[in-house]
Amino acid sequence: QPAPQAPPQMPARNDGRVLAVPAARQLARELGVDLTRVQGSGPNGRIRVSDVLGHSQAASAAPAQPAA
Amino acid sequence: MTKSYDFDVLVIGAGPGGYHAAIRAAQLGLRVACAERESVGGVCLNVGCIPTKALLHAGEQIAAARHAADFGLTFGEQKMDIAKLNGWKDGIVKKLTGGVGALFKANKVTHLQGQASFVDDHTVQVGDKTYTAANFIIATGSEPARLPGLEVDQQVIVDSTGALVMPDPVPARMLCVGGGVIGFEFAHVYTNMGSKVKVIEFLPTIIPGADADAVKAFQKSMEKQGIVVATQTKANRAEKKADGVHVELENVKTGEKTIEVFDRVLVAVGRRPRTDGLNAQKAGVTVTDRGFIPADKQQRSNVGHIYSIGDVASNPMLAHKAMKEGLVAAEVIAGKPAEQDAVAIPGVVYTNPELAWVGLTEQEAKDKGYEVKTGNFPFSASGRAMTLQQTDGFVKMVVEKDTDLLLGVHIVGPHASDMLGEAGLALEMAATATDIALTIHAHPTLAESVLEAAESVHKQAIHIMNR
Amino acid sequence: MTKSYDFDVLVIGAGPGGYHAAIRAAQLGLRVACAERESVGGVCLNVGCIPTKALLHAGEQIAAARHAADFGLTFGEQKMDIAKLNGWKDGIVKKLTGGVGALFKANKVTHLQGQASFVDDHTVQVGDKTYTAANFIIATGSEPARLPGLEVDQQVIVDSTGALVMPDPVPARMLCVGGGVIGFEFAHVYTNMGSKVKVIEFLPTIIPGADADAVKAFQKSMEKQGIVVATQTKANRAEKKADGVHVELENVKTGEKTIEVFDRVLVAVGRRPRTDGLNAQKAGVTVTDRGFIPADKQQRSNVGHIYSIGDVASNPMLAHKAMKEGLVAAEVIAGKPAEQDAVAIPGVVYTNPELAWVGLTEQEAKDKGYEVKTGNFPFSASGRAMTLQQTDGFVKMVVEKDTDLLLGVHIVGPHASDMLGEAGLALEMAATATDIALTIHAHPTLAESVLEAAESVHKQAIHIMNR
Ligand SMILES: Cc1cc2nc3c(=O)[nH]c(=O)nc-3n(C[C@H](O)[C@H](O)[C@H](O)COP(=O)(O)OP(=O)(O)OC[C@H]3O[C@@H](n4cnc5c(N)ncnc54)[C@H](O)[C@@H]3O)c2cc1C
Ligand SMILES: Cc1cc2nc3c(=O)[nH]c(=O)nc-3n(C[C@H](O)[C@H](O)[C@H](O)COP(=O)(O)OP(=O)(O)OC[C@H]3O[C@@H](n4cnc5c(N)ncnc54)[C@H](O)[C@@H]3O)c2cc1C
Repeated sequence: QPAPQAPPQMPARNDGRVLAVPAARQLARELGVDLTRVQGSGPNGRIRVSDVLGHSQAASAAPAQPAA
Repeated sequence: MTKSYDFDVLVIGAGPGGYHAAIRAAQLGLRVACAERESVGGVCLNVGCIPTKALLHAGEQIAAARHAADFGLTFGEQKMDIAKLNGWKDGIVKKLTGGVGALFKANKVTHLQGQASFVDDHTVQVGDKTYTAANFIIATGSEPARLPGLEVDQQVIVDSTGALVMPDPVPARMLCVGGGVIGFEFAHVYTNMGSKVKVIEFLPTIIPGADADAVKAFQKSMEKQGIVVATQTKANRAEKKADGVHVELENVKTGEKTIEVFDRVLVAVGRRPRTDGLNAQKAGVTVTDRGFIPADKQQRSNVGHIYSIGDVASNPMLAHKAMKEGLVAAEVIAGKPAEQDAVAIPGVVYTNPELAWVGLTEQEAKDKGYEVKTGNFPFSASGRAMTLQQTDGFVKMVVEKDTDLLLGVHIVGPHASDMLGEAGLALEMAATATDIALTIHAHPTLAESVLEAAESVHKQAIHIMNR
Repeated sequence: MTKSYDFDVLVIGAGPGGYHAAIRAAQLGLRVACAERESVGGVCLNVGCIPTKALLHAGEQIAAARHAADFGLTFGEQKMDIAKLNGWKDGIVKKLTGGVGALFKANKVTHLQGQASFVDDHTVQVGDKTYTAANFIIATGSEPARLPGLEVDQQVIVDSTGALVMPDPVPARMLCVGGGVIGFEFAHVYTNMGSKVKVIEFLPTIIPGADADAVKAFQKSMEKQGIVVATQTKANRAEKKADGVHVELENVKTGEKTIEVFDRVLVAVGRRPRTDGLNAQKAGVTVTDRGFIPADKQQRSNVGHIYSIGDVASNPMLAHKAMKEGLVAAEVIAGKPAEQDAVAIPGVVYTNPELAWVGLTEQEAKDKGYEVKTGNFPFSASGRAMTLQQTDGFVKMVVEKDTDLLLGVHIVGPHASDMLGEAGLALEMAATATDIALTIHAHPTLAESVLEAAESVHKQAIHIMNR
C-alpha cells in the first residue's frame, strides 16, 4: 500500500520553535497532527486552531487507497 | 507632501486624540501644527482621566489606613490638608501637560495657541493669523452635558470640572446626578473623603454598557462602602438655600417627588461633542444634529483630507479611543494603511474595587446571536486578593460556545484595569478561553483569576467548585 | 481504569503541585488520593508564597501611610500590633489551607494524613496502612538549603519559615544572606517594619535569572528605600552574643573579612528538592545526586506510571510551575494528550516596586543567537503611575529583530505581576510587538506602559522620545 503523501515540512525557525497558539498546540496533540507540517496563517506563520483543523481535514479528505 | 501649504497636517485640539495624532504624524516625518485654545492635554489631562485618578488614589489611601487595623496597624488622629490635596493633584496635571508641551517641541510639532476656525477647507484662522494645511485632524473633544433645572455654578452645583476642586470643608452631603463612570468615580472620592453620598440614575441600572452581573457586584460593593444608589430617579430642580441645595428628586416609575438637601451637587449626565467656534461648515464638514463629526475607519470626515477623531467623532467618549483614532489618522495621512479596526474598546470605573471590561457583555453577545458559555472566578477565592485585603468582585468571561472564542471579559476587583491588558490582547488576537487557560500565570497574582475564569468556562477551575 | 488498585492516582504531597494534580484528576473522573505529612497547601500556602505576600502588603501600607503626606494626608502616632499582624497572616493561611481541604472533600479526593513511603512501584505506606494505586504523582517539593556556619535556630538565625514570624520588637538590624527573590521579599518587609536591613549575595548580581537592566533599576529602588546591598559577599560564620549575632562577612573578590552585628539573620541561599522518607528507590524511581526526580514533558519519571512535578522535579522552584505540571500529570494519566509545553515561566519579586518577568532576558536572547531589538518605557512617564505615587521602574521588551516576535518582557514597577498576565499570554500566543502595539489599552492604566514599550521597540512610543 503506497503511503499517503505527507505534506511538506514548513521551513524551520533558527530557534527550533514552531509558532502556534496554546489551543492549537493542544488540538494538534489531540488530532495527532505534526505542527511542523501545518501552514500557519498568522504573522511569522503563527498557527491558529483553524489552521490545525484545516490541515487535519485536508489530510483526511486526501484520497486514501482502500486496503487490498 | 506638497510644500505649498504651511503644514502637512494641522491638528485642531491638543487632547489625547490630538496630541497623539500630532506626535505620530511628526514621527512619520510630516510637518505638523497643533492648535489648542485652552491647555494642551485636553479634558483628559487637565480635568478628566488624570486628576480624577489622583483624587481616587488619595481617597483610597484614607480607606486603606482604616483597613490597616485588620492587621494591627493603627494611627492616631488623621488630618487631611485639602489645599495640599488639590495642589498635589494640580502638580501631576502640570507635570503631564508640561510633558506634552516638551514632546511637541522635541518632535518639532508647532504649537499654535488659540482657537482654530476654518476659513475654507485648507485654511484655518488661529488668533489673528491664518494657516494652510494639506490635511486637518479635528480633535475638538467634548464637554459636560447640561441638565435643565440644575444650573452649574462650580461652587455648590458643579460639573466634573468643578467637582475636581475639593472644597474645604468637604461637603457633608453630596448628590451625584448620573450613575455612570464619572458619577461613581466622584461618589467614591467624596465618600472616602467623608461625605455622605447619594447617586441617582435615570435608567433602571447604573454604569450603562457594563455587564449586568458585574454591575450588580459593583453596586453591592459601592453600597457596602456607604454610597446610596437610587436608580430610576431624576433631579428636577435645585434651589440654593441657607441650609444647602434643595433638590427635587422624582422616582420616574411611581412619579413620587421628594425634596432632599445637599451641600454639593454634581451634574454628571453625559458629555456632548464640542464644535463651537470651529466653523466646520466653512470647510464643508458635516456636523450631525447631535454635534458629532462622523468619520470612517480611516477617520476621514465627509471631506477627504479632513479627519475627525476622539470624542467629537463618536462614542464611546474615552481617551484611549481618541488616542487610537489619532494614531490612525496620522498614519493614514502619512500614506500608511492604518485603520481603526479594534475588536473592542475597554471601559473602566477606577473606584475600589474597579469595574473594568472589554468586549461583549453576556447580554450583548446573546443579542448578537451568539450561543455563549460563561466562566466566573471570585476574588474571595484568590490568595493574592486576601493578602491585599480586597476580595470583593470577580472575573467573568463570555465565550462563544462552539468555538471557545473569547467575546468579553468583565472584572470587578482590585487592579482590574491592569488585568484588562491581557483581556484586551486576548480579544484582539482572537484567543480562546483555552489559550488563556493553558498560559502559566504567576502565583500568587490577581491575574491568576483571569486564568481560573477561563478554566471555569470549561468547568475546570481549581479553586472553586464548578457547578 | 483498572479497579484492582485502591486508587487510580495517589498523589504524594499536597503543595500547589500536588493539590492541583489531585483536583484535576478528580475532575476528570479518576479515583484519587493525596497523602500529606504536614499541612495541605505545602510550602506555598503555609510558609511560602502566601504569608510572605501578607507581610509584604502590611509593610507596604506602612510606607504608603508615610507617602500620603505628599497629598496632605497625615496621621498621628502609628502603632503596629505585631501579635495581630502575625495572627492576621496566619488567618489567611488557615482560610486558604482550609479551602483546599474543602475542595478535596467536594471533589472526592481522599486525603491521607501522614508520610507516604514507597513499598513497591504500585504500593505506598502511609502511617500504618498501605495503599495501592495504578499511578503515582510525586509532589514532595523542596526545603531551604542550609549554610555551613549559620545554624538556623528559628529565633535569631532563621530560614524563610522562621522569618515569617515577625518578632516583637522588630529586629533593629537584620541581615539577609542571599540576594534572591526570597531574600529581597523579606528585606522589603523588615525594612518597612522598621529594621535596618543588609542583603548580601555571593554572586556579582542579585536576583539571578532576571534581566540585567531590570535588576539595576530594582536594586536602585531597594537601596533608595534603605536596603543596603552587598554583592560578591558571603557569610562565613555567626556567633550569638549578648549584643546580637556577630557575623563574619567576606568580600569574595578581595578576601577582606569583617564582623558585623545583627539582631536577626535570615538564611535564604536557595532551596533543595525533598525526597526524605519517600523510599523512591523501592519503586525504582531515579533520584539525581542533587535530589531531583526528573520528568519528561508528560511529567513521567523514569518509571512510566510514576510522575514527578513541582520543586522536586526541576528548577525553577515556583508554585505556578508546580501547578501547571500537576495539571499536566493528571491529564496525561486520564488519557489526555497534555504536555508541559510552556514557552516561558514567569518570575516575580513581590516588593514595591515589583520586579516581574517572563521569557528571555536580553542577554539570554543574545546568547541563544537571536538578533534582538528592545523597547523600554519608564513609569516616570506614566500618568497612572504618578497618581499612584509609584513612578520607579519601567517595562522592557525583548523582541526578535527580523520577525518582531516577542521574546521576553521585564517589568520593574507597581502591579508588575498583574501586567505579566498580558506578557505571558503574548509569549504563548507567539505575539509580535506589533500585536501589542495595535491593541487598545485602557487609559490611564499601568498596562498602557506595556503598549508604549512595544511602540518603543519600533521607535514610536508617544510619551517618550525614542532615541
Ligand atoms: C471627569 C472625567 C474623567 C474621565 N476619565 C476618563 C478615564 O479615566 N479614561 C478615559 O478613557 N476617559 C476618561 N474621560 C474621557 C476623556 O477625558 C475623553 O474621552 C478624552 O479627553 C477625549 O479626548 P479628545 O482628544 O477627543 O478631546 P478632549 O480631551 O476633549 O480635547 C479637545 C481639546 O480641543 C480643544 N479645542 C476644542 N475646540 C477647539 C478649537 N476650535 N480650536 C482649538 N482648540 C480647540 C479643547 O480646548 C481641548 O483641549 C474622562 C472625562 C471626564 C470629564
Ligand atoms: C518564603 C517563600 C516564598 C515563596 N514565594 C513564592 C511566590 O511568591 N511565588 C511562587 O511561585 N513560588 C514561591 N515560592 C516557592 C513555592 O512555595 C514552591 O515553588 C511551591 O510550594 C512548590 O510546590 P510543590 O507542590 O512542588 O511542593 P511544596 O509546596 O513544597 O509541597 C510539598 C508537600 O509535600 C509534602 N511531603 C513531602 N514529602 C512527603 C511525603 N513523603 N509524604 C507525604 N507528604 C510529603 C510536604 O509536607 C509538602 O506539604 C516561595 C517559597 C518560599 C519558601
